[in-house]
Order: sequence, then C-alpha cells, then structure tokens
Amino acid sequence: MTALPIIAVWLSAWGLNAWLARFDTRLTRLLVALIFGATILILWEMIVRAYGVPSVILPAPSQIWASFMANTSILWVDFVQTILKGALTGWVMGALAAIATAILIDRSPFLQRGLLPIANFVAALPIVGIAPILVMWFGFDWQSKAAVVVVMVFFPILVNMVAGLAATDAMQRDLMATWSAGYWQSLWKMRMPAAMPFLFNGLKITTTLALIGAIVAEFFGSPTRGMGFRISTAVGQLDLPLVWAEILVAAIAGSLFYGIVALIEKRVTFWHPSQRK
Amino acid sequence: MSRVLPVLTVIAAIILVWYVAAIGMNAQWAKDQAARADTTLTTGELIADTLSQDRPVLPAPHQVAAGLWDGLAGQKITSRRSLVYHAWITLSATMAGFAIGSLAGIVLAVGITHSKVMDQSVMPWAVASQTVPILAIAPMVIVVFASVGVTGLLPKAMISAWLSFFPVLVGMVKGLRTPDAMQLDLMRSWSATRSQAFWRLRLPSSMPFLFASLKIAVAAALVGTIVGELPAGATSGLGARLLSGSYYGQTVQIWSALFTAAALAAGLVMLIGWIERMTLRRMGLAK
Amino acid sequence: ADELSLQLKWVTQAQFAGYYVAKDKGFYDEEDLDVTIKPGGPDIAPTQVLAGGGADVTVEWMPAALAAREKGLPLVNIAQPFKSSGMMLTCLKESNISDPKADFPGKTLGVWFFGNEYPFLSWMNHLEIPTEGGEDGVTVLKQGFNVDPLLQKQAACISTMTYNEYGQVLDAGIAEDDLVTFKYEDQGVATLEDGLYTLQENLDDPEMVDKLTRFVRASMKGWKYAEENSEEAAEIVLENDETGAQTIEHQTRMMTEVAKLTAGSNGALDEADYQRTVDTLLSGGSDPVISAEPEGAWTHVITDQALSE
Amino acid sequence: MTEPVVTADKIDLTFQTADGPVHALKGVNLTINQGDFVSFIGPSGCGKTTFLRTIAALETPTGGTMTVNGMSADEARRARAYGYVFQAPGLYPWRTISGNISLPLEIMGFSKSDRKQRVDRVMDLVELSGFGGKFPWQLSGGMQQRASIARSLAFDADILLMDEPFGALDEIVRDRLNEALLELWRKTRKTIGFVTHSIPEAVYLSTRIVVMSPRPGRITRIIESTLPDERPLDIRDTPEFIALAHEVREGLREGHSYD
Amino acid sequence: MTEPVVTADKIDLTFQTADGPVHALKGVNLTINQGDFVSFIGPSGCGKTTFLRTIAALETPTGGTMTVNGMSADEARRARAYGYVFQAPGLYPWRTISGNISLPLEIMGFSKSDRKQRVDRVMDLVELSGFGGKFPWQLSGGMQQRASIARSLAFDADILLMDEPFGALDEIVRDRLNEALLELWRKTRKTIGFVTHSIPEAVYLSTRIVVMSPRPGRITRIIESTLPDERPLDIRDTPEFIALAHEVREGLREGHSYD
Ligand SMILES: Nc1ncnc2c1ncn2[C@@H]1O[C@H](COP(=O)(O)OP(=O)(O)OP(=O)(O)O)[C@@H](O)[C@H]1O
Ligand SMILES: Nc1ncnc2c1ncn2[C@@H]1O[C@H](COP(=O)(O)OP(=O)(O)OP(=O)(O)O)[C@@H](O)[C@H]1O
Ligand SMILES: Cc1ncc(C[n+]2csc(CCO)c2C)c(N)n1
Ligand SMILES: [Mg+2]
Ligand SMILES: [Mg+2]
Repeated sequence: MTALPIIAVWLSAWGLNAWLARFDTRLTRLLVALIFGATILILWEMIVRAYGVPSVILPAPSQIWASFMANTSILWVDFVQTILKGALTGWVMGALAAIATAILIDRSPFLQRGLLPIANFVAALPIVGIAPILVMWFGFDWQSKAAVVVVMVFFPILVNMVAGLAATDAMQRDLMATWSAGYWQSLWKMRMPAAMPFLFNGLKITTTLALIGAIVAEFFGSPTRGMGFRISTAVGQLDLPLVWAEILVAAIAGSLFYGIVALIEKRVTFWHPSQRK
Repeated sequence: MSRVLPVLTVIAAIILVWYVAAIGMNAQWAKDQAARADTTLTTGELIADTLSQDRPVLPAPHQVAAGLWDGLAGQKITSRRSLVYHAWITLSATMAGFAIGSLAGIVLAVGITHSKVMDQSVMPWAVASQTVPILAIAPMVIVVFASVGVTGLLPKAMISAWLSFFPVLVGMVKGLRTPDAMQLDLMRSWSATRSQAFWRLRLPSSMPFLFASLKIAVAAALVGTIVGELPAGATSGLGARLLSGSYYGQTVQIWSALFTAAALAAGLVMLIGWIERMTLRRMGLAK
Repeated sequence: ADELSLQLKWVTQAQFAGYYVAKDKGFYDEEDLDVTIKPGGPDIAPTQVLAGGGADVTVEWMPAALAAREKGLPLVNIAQPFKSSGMMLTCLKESNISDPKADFPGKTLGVWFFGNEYPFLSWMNHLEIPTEGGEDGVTVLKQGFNVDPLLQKQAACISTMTYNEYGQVLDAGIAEDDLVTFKYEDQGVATLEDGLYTLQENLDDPEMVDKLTRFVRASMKGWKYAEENSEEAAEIVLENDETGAQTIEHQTRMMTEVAKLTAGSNGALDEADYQRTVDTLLSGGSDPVISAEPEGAWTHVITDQALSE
Repeated sequence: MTEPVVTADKIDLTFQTADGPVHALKGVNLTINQGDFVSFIGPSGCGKTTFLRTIAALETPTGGTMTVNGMSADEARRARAYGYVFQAPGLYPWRTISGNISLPLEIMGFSKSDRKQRVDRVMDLVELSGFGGKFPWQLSGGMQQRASIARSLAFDADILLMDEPFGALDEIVRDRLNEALLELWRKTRKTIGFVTHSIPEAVYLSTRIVVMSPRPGRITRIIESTLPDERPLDIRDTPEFIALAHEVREGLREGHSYD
Repeated sequence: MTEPVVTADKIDLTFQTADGPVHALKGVNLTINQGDFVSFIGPSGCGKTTFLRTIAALETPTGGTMTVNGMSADEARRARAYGYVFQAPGLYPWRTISGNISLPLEIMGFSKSDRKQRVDRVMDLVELSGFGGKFPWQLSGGMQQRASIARSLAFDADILLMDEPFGALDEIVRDRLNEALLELWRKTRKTIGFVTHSIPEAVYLSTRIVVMSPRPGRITRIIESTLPDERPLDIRDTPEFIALAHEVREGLREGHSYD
C-alpha cells in the first residue's frame, strides 16, 4: 500500500517531464533535469519515511540538508583541505606533467613505441592501491593526496594527449611539409590546436578521478580535517547525515569542476564538429 | 615495426630508476638503525641493506619479483597464501560488476538516444553520480546491502558496476549518435523503422566506441572491486591482500598484490581488445 | 542448530581468539548454536552493521558503543571478556617525551579514528591539552593501518595495542629501549575494550535471550581455553584467516598478550569498570564523548544465567 | 507521361542558424511529370540539394505545399517511393558492397532469393560485378559512388533522386555511366531528379533543365530539351546540343550576376 | 624559359600494402621547364596525385631520380619552393579564413603588415573578400577550395602544384578562376603543375598536357599545346582547341582500354 503514492509521484513526474521535453528549449532542458533530480530526492524521502529506514543506515534528504546547514564551517574546512589543496593542486600538476610528457613522447618515436604500451598498462592499474604507499612517502597532509591525484590523472591525460597530438590528418601535415615548417611551428600552429579536443576529453574524465583520489587517500592517514577523514570518522560515530552532507559537497564540487572544464572546452574547441551542433 | 626493443629499454630504465629510488628511500631507515645500534655503515653495506630490508619504504624490484613468484607459483593455488586464489576472488566480482555495469550503461544509452526525456533528465545526473565518492562510502554501501540481505560477491560487484557503467554510458551515447546525417537520411528515405535503424545502423556504427569504453570500464570495475574489498571486511581478494599488507607494513606484499592486479587489468583489457579485433574484423571495420 | 552471527571489530586475529576457539573446538555446537563469525575491517562500523541487521552480536569498544547509544542506537553490553585495556601511546625515545602533560604539547601524535578516538580525546581532555595543534596543543594525525608513522618519524608517538602494533614496532627492528610507552591503564583513563553488544530489542525476546546466553557461555569457554593454550589458539586463528597474511609467530605473541587482558574477567561486566569508563568519557570538558549518564547500557541478565551453571 | 508526379507549390524553406535565417528556397514552383528526367543546375549554395531533399521529405518546407503521387511527400516517403543518391557515397563501412546494396531490400522485406538476384543485376549495371565481397574502403572513390547508385536502383523506386552522383568520376567513366543511366531511364521511364554542376551532362541527360540561383534560392529558368530520347554520345557535337548548352550557360550567368 | 625546373628520370614508386605491392608509378620521365604550365590528366587511380606529391617531396620514389631547381626535391621543399593545393581544401578548422591564408606566411616569417597585405590581395583574387573572419565550416565547399588556392598563392612560391583545385566548383566560377589563374601565370611566369579530370580545362590552361594511364601508372602521351598564351574563354570554340581536346580524349581512351 505504501508503495502506491511512491509510484504515483514517479509516474506523474515522468509524465510532466515527457511533456516538457517536447519543447526542447534551454529553460525546459534545465527544468527537466531539475525535476528528475527532485523526483529522486522526493522518492528517497518518501521511501525512508514510509518504510522507517533507520537514519544510521540511510538518512532522509531533509536530515542531510539540515546537517549540511548546521555544519557549513566544518564542510568548508574539509572542502579547502581535500578539494582545493589535494584534488585541484594534484590535478593541475598531473595535467601539466602529462602534457609535457606527451610532447616529449611525441618528439621521439622510440619513446612513443616504448612508453605508450607501458602507459596504457599503468593507466589500467588500480591506482588507489598505491595510496597507502604515497601516504607513507609524502606524509599525512595534502601533499600525499595531491601525489595520489597526480598519479591517477597523469596516465589518462597522457594517453589522450598523445592521441591528440597524432590527430592531425595527412593533408594537414603535408601542408606543413610543403611550407617546410619547423617542428615547433607545426607543434604550436597545428598539433596543439588539433590535440585540444582530445586533451579536454582527458581533462574532463579526470575531474571526477581527482576527487575520488583525494578523498580515498585520506583513508590511509590524514590530518584531522578533510572530506575523507570526516566521512570515515562520521561513519564511526554513526553521524550518517554528516556523511551524506560531505557526499553532497563532493557531488556539487565535482559537478561544478566538470562543468567548468566543459565550459572552457567549449571556448577552446569551438571549431570542433562536436561543439558546433 | 618492432616494439620489443623500445619497450624493453623503457622497462630497463624504469627498473634502474626504481633501484636508485629504493636505495634513496630506504637509506634513512638503514642509517637510523645503524645509529641505534651505534655502528656506522660503509656505502656498500648501506646499499646492500637498503635492497634487503624486511619492511622497506620502497621494496627493490627483485624483492617484489620474489614476492610475486612466491605468491603465484610458490603456493597451491587453493591456498589462502596464493595470489592466484585471491586474484580469482577479485576477478569473479569484477566480472559480475563489469557485466552489470556495462549492461546498465548500454541500456541507459539506448534509452537516451531514443527518448528526449531520458536524454535531458538522465545525463546530468549520471555525471553527478560519478562525483559521489563511491569509493569512500564503499563500506557503508556494503552495510546497506547487507541490511537488505544482500551479501557476498554482489555488494562488491555493485560498487564496480557503479564505476564501470559511466564510461560505457558516455561511449555508447556517443557511438549510437555517430551515424552522420546522410546515413540517417538514407534510412529515412527507405522509410526504415526505428528498430531497423537501430539494429542495422546505430548499433554497428557504435561498436568501435563500445569497445573503447569497455576497456576503460573493465579497468574501472577492477578498481571498484579492489576498493570494495579493501576496507569492507572482505577477507579474501587482492584488495584484502593490499590491506593486510598495509596493516602489517609488508610492503613487498602490497607491491606483489598491486602487480597482480595490474596484470589482471592488463589481461582483461587485452581480452577485450582481442574480442574487439575479432568483432571488427567480422564487421569489416578492421583495416 | 540455532543460527547466530557475530560481527568482529577488526580483521581475523588473536584478539578474537576466544570466538574462533569456541567455534573450532565445538563449544558452540555443544550449545546447539551455529555461529557465523564476520571479520571486520578498518572502515566497518560494527554498530552500523548491527543497526542494519547484518549481525546479532558485535565486538565493540565501550566508548564507541555508548556514543552510538547516544545517537539513538540502543546497544546493550551483555558480556565483557576483556578486563583491562591494551591501548597505549608508543613514542620514540629520541622524541624526548617522559611526562605526557609536560611533553606532549607541540608534538604530533598518531590516533585511530573511526570510533576509536574517544579514549584518546578523553585523555587529552583530562590533561587539558587542546588537540587543535599549535604551541601548547598536540597535532593529531589520523593514523592509518600500520605503525609506519612512527618508523618514518612522521609522528612522535602513535597509538598501539599491547598485543598487536607494539609487537610490530619491535618486529620492525626498534628495540624496547628505544621506545617509551604510556598505557591508558597506567594513566587512569582506561576505558573498556572488546565487549559483546546487542540491540535492546533482542533482550526483550526470551528466545533470543536464551540463544545469547548459550552464546556467551560457549564464548567464555573458548576464551578460557585460549588463555591456557595460546599456541593452539593462535593456530586456530591462523586457520580461519582468509587473507593468508598472518604469521604464527605474530599470532602466538598476540595471544599471549591478549590473555593478560582477558585474565581478570569471567565474562560478567564489572560495574566499577563500567563506571570508570563512563566517568572518563563524561569528563571531557567542553566536548565530552557522551553528554549524559547512560541508562540501561548494560545488563547482567545474560551473564548471570550463562555463568550460573 | 503527362501525369504530375511531383508538384511543388510556392515552396519556401528557411534555416534558422545562429547568424540569422538562411533563405535556402523562396517561392519555388515546379511540376515534374511521370517519366520526366529533370536536371537541376546552379551555383554552389543555391538550394539544389535542399530542394531535392524537400521532395524526398528529408526537409520540411516552411511554406507552400509539396505533393508527390497525390499524397504528401512524407506519406510518399513512407510508401517507399524514393531512391536517393547522396552527394557522397555514404556506404556503411561494416557491410560489404553487396551487403550495402541489399540493405534497403532487407529493410523493405524482400525475400532472400529476390535480394540476391536484384543485387546481382544492379551490380552488373554499374560495372561492379566481382566486387560484391569487398568492403567500401577497399574501393576507389569512383567505385564507391557507383555502388551507392546501384543501391538506390535495387528496389525499383518510382522516383529516383540523384544529387551530383557522378561528381567524383573521371570523364570516361562518367560518359559510360551517363549512357547507362539514360538507357535505364528509357527502358523503365522512371521519374528522375538529377543535380549536377556540369552543363553538358545536364543537357545530355535531361528532358527538362531547371536553372537555379542563390540568395534566396529560386528557379530562374526552366529549359525544355528538344533532343530526341535516343541520344548517342556524339549528340554532344550537334548544333542543337550546343545551342541548349549555351542557353543553360546564359541562365547560369544570370544567376551569378545576382551576387 | 627553357631552363629545366623539374626533371624526373625513370621514377618508380611502389606502395607496399597488405594485399601486395601497388605500382603507382613506373618509369616516369618528364622535364618541366621554367614557366611551363603542365596539366596531368588520366583515369582515377593512375598516379597523378602520386606524381605531384613526388615532385613536392611528399613521397619518396622507390627508383629513379627527381631534380628540382638543380637540387633534390626534398632540398627544394626545405627551400620553400612549392605552393601546393590539395584535392580537398584542408583548411585548419581552428583558424579563420584569413588566419588560414596567413599561416604559411607566419611560418615563413613574413612581417605582420606584409602578411595583411598579401592576404588581402589573394582573397581578392579568389573573390573571397569579406569572408576573412569566417571559419571554414561556415563556408560552402567551393568557397573553402578557393580559400585553399589563395593560401597557396600568398607566399609566391616558384612552383605551384595544384591537385584538381577546381573539382568542387560550378562551371561559372570555374571559368572565372581558370581565367584568373591563366592571368596570374602570364604575369608571373610561375611553373605550374596541374591535375584535372576535365579535358577542356586541361587544354584551356596548359602549355603541355601529360596523359597518364594506370596499372602501373605511367605517361602515355605528352601533348604540346599550339594555343597562344593569350586565351580568351571563347578560344574553346576554335577548331584548334577542339582538335587538341580530341587528341587528349584519344589518349585517355587508350589508357582506359588497358584495364
Ligand atoms: N542544415 C542547414 N542549416 C543551415 N543552412 C543550411 C543547411 N543546409 C543548407 N543550408 C544553406 O542553404 C543553402 C542551400 O544549400 P544547398 O546544400 O541546398 O546548396 P546546393 O545548391 O546543393 O549547393 P552545392 O552545389 O554546393 O551542393 C546554402 O546557403 C546552405 O548554406
Ligand atoms: N598511401 C598509399 N598506399 C597504397 N596505395 C596507394 C597510396 N596512395 C595511392 N595509392 C595507390 O596508388 C595508385 C595511384 O593513386 P593516385 O592517388 O596517385 O591516383 P590519382 O591519379 O590521383 O587518382 P584520382 O584521380 O582518383 O585522384 C592508386 O592505385 C592508389 O590506390
Ligand atoms: C584505520 C584504523 N582504525 C582503527 C584501528 C584501531 N583498532 C581497531 S581493532 C583494534 C585492535 C588492535 O588490532 C584496533 C587498534 C586501526 N588499527 N586502524
Ligand atoms: Mg548540394
Ligand atoms: Mg588524385
């Protein structure tokens, strides 16, 4: 019986969305996404209440929101520690290193043939496994988290960037050859721009990886702040609403991070068919 | 073109760097120990010590190789000390998670390319879903599953499914949308039905994308399983090996488990690559 | 046989030898029980598992159990196999620490979190040392799974258990002479460890009470057997370890040390110990672990019956 | 032969783009009768492709009405009235040449044996026999284009719409295919709409030549051919042919002066 | 005018492919003098593109020697002797039209003001003034091709190599560009190598027409033009022109009979 209103809410929200989706304007697109999300939250709240799910198992969205509002200062400190210091620094360093390495590899066919298979191998490695090792090497503070992030984002970006630098077509390269362009000239004026769509593909994938890396690394040792620290401590204290508030922060930060990179991508690779529509 | 020589060269270089790093990183401990014992070490003794410590900060390659050999070949494969046994545990959960995840990704992608509502509502939240630090809440997830009676392999598999569905979703959406306007217009001019266009145009043209994302997804699934095993009270599997190695400071054990995991990942990726080549060849897409 | 599941606080090791011995030696069978032992891990919250219905009984430290009780989870202590605390801070001698109150300020200390931080926080409260870092406070590190922070000198002191991590420090090659230890017992801030807890609702069910009684009886039989036969107990633990990472030497030593902690207990909770634990936790200045004297947090019903025959 | 197959009545088509509207077609009136061979010629961007697509219901006009076989263009499409050859070959790379040609047949539910027979016939027609088992990328551009023509012929649609089908071919092959197409048309009397950039080709093939002009796209001249149905290749040297070609060139030049 | 710029001596070029070797060029001998306008014509796949690429050192012959301006083709390339127009426009999508045209100038180190002036001049020449700020995909195929021609003209290379540059254009524009190219050639006396599929175009433009034939790719005829340098468009109706065109067609037909 309790399932009936839940199903009713689901169906009516879906119906509303189906109707809205037909207009397909910027506003309705946003609305549809928001209604979808809101529906999930409402259903979640209804299920938790209707079936009396204990909050130490799964707190209701309203409890999570209350905890979020009550703990803004803690959440902010954790955000700075984990996202700004750990994830962002690591991501920037990893990306720069990967780009530089890609250019280096690109110059040397020998390295390309030797390093790329190994890079592909390492890219498939369960990098989280080295988190305890890096914590041992780089200490407890954000530096070790950044190091984990560097290692996690390095290979996906490298592989993408190398593919990108090779993404010019034969005619574009032949043109440069007929003008007798030097290496750096064709790098800057042809390969770099052509590589941008690939590079951004890598940068986008790694935004979420960076967050995950920074948070998970905190499990293997951390100062007494940070999102990973807070999550594990709060689980230990059965303060599940706080855990979910941290997850909320991570989701918001991650979506923003992804969105910003996607926005820059749009600016930089405006010329690419996938951006032109 | 031969890749063997370059790859070997790079591997040799890595091993060299590794040895140097091992000496550097383990030296502090060797010196401290000498100081505690009131002796001094010659450079030769120092180097020898750094390459043979019991709990080195960074084990030397030959120590890892020995650990690997012992774990893989030195035990009965049903023994709990055998890496083969643990790799098998991890592999089975990975495969289950990968199957669930890629199926979910494909189904969602088909829905998204065929329904405007799904496209507009699911995609943004799929991105958001990946920013949830699932790895951080893996233990909780496992407890929640246990509370509804799901235990064993499935909870771990759900975590790896969560990580692996996203690349498949993104790749498949892209793949199902690759047919260019002309190819779609041809179908229209023949008045093909949606399902005819799907089976004969969208699906075949999405194959290269599907395989590319399956490779990413299988690696992600492995990470998911290992993390599911790490803290979540799993008692076997490579994640548990990593954990117990870490717990007892057995760096050699950590590195052996890590390399086994890497080999597993490489093997899975290669397997998919092989299936990809077979499929694409049969489709005439491999040149 | 009646089924019952036990959630451990940590991975399979001699710390839980009593239960493994009871299972292995057939003590549970004798009581017509089919007990499932679920190993824990660093991020398993046993209390949460209990709340989720994943287990009937759990091994937990009292501070965490009482804190969970305040969070609204009605945990009740039904038996207390561990009489004394094995927790201590282990410091390198070269850090020049001899008196906690005087020497801790300005130092970095490794502490376990995830519900294990309460005894430490109470102690610091007791000493009136802030844990926010700075000149006259201590900098707290969330200590990972092992003793590396001490070996790598990332912390002046780390948390260790007499029966486990301390041995690892020694195994790593640091002599006892190079170490200074501060046992919580000696500092007067010891809190009760490894007790058996279940949910209140189980105690309202006579059938369940009967099962628990049989379980506690068999478990204590297991503990006493393990105390006397530490080598055999270590072997049993080793057989049950699925990670294949434990060694017999380490488990034997752990068993010997654990035996010292269980020695004074017949399984019944000592009210004085309980009160001392509660007082320690309540005395926590501005931010105590628990804010009010708990009620109904323990019962002798089970042990009374179990130990009567 | 005088039954109208396609009637376009004041067709407008405006594309909304980010830079503002593009008037691809403006007030286009045209009647195509059963068995007509109509060529469209005009400068790049004048709307030839767009008009052909509108006939096939691949674009929806923003104004005016299009009737095909007495129904709307979209109904005609659903009744599978069209065979369409695009400007580029557009073969599906995962199918062999014969697989590509039989694809529309599969979709339309032809029987297996019928399919095989039809595929063989049209492959023969475009001189591709023996290449059925190859994949598209194993063929030169010209061969691919021929395969795409064969594909549109296989299912015997009433109306054949061809968008610069011979653009990528060299003169000799082009001549041969021109002859073959004309032969096919004479035998089957299909209605054909044909876009080309080549004046001689337009004159050689058509019963009617439609000259278009851009910005906005519209018809500036419709030239009825005076050539007989039987046209050997050397008809191109006759004064009649040259006069027609001259007239088309004039029409084109007019259109060009507009921009 | 009789100084040899390009001398090809028994050029062989074999591509190794999975299906076995492809003999793209076999024993090709050719001398191109300073100021020659040489057209290459022949069926699809006969090696026209390959030969042009060999001149520009984009392919390395597997036999024979190629000399350009007294040095090897590769040295000539490094001395920036070539302006090359490919079969497809090949514009860089991330640069505007004027950005694309000025790219080789940037690479060759022309000053900023010089660049601007040259870009304006060549854009004017190909009738693209006013489109400098657009991106390639915003232009029709024909306009893109013209931009690519402009790009190859901007830096005044000695030798201009053009691979079917006007294939995608309609007849009128093509005529106009033919005239402009001829005009440019008369004024500058550049050496030009030009690939086309159109017989009239080859005859109209060239001082020499090279007819090629496939499998293996080789030269079957070299036809010297008897037309004067000054060529109005209607020279195409003179008997002399028609005779030349006929000769070229003969040569082509010969080549076709081989396959
Ligand atoms: N999908 C579209 N969106 C916006 N504008 C379009 C679209 N399709 C065509 N156009 C514009 O409509 C006009 C007519 O285009 P169309 O393709 O019909 O020309 P065309 O005569 O076939 O040219 P060509 O000979 O180059 O093939 C052009 O200006 C073109 O830019
Ligand atoms: N990179 C390559 N690898 C293998 N074979 C090639 C390659 N490039 C060209 N060929 C082959 O060499 C022959 C000559 O090709 P080329 O492109 O020079 O012909 P073309 O005369 O320019 O033809 P078209 O008129 O179609 O442009 C063809 O058979 C072609 O298949
Ligand atoms: C991450 C982490 N959290 C907590 C503990 C503490 N702990 C749980 S059970 C137990 C008994 C000793 O083995 C101890 C000390 C740890 N070791 N690592
Ligand atoms: Mg067109
Ligand atoms: Mg060519």
